[in-house]
Amino acid sequence: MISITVQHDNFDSGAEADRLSALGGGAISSFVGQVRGDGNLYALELEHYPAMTEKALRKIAMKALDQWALYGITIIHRVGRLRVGEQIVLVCTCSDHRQAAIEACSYIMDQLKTIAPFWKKEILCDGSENWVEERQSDLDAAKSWDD
Amino acid sequence: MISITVQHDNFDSGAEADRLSALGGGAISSFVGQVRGDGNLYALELEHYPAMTEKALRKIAMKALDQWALYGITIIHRVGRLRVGEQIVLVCTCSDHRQAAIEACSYIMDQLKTIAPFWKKEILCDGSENWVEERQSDLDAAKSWDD
Amino acid sequence: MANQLSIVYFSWVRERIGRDQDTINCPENAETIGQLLDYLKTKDTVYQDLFADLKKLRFALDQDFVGLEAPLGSAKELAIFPPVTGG
Amino acid sequence: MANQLSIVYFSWVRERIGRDQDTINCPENAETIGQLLDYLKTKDTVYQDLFADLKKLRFALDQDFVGLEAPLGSAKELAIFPPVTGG
Repeated sequence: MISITVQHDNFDSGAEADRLSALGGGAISSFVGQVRGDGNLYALELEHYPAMTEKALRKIAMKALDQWALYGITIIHRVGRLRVGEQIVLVCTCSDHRQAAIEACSYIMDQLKTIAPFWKKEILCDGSENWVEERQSDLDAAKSWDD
Repeated sequence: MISITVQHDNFDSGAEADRLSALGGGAISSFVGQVRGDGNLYALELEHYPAMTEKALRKIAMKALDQWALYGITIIHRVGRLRVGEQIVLVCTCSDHRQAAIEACSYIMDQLKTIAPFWKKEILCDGSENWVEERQSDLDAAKSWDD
Repeated sequence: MANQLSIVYFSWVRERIGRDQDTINCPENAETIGQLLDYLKTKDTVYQDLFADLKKLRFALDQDFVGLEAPLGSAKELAIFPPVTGG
Repeated sequence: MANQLSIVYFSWVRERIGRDQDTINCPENAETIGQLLDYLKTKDTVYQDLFADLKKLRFALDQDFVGLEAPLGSAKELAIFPPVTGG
């Protein structure tokens, strides 16, 4: 079962993991990404392409289901303005085997970073703004699953 | 920071992840293992070697801190009688980088499975009991980190 | 009759264009995305600037990532945006 | 004076022995864990059965995993148990 949500509101990663694990399997892997600040960052503004987002995330989740024996996948991605320390994204996977759950979770995050239509703008403490640029390390991570 | 707890009581994986992520870093990886039942299983009885458990888990956590840039590690392992569907173990790691958090979490689980002094006894629905035997796949997984 | 196409913009592409979206009539001789971009450049200098470095842009046709050589076919929506940075 | 050693048992080893632990006086000539097991086998048939297949057992000396060739030294606690199965 695939559950995909794009919302501004925060989420409770433990409650989401509990809900997912009710589908079966004893191994639940979760990843949470948060707004990380270096002191100059005030907030992130997260934009997405609504008509495409769920389609793109569902495609990633379906590919994960093809590759690993999973009971379910939960993806939650927040949009709008998020302050430093706030949660941005949750990926949670559930399987009989811990390697399957962990690898699938890692795969989904790597793919999400490169093909899900979200864009981050940094709002700095001095009021200036700049769009975050893609990172080669994310592209490399996504490609590493191809072989 | 390393937090290691062995307890009978249940835990809230989301609250633990929140507490850990307050240490810094934007990438939080969690793994939860639950009692998985096939219909014949009533409960697991988890025994440990109290004088050794924390020492063994701390050694694993220290090795993870050597290998990955982590802000913190939380390990919670439950003991006593746990019914099907209950949580057994939580490993949570926190880093600036998702690969570091996820790999460290996976490493800690693999090591825990083979060198932390816990033993599981299955209590079946017909009242019979049997001690769970080690699995070659767990030994292989732990060894896979050596190179 | 020429195919109507919505073009939607995101992130700094949207800011640079100054609009969320446009609706255009595709010219008959624009069969691929690359050819459509060439046509747009003749219509507005903002496109000339934007399409000067195509390596910085990504394209989705009816919500699927595509390359410049992709045929427009009877697609309804073209999205133009920078590389994604979510997660 | 002979070294006093606690031996603690877990899982089915504990059930088979029927006790949580024993305290013994290490004989002078038992310098390694393997030699101590040989000595224990001469004391009680339950040890003979238990130590018949050492591949099924693991050992920790003062809470660190060790092999059969490990010197007992001045260790205070030997643990005998099957391979661990937590997590």
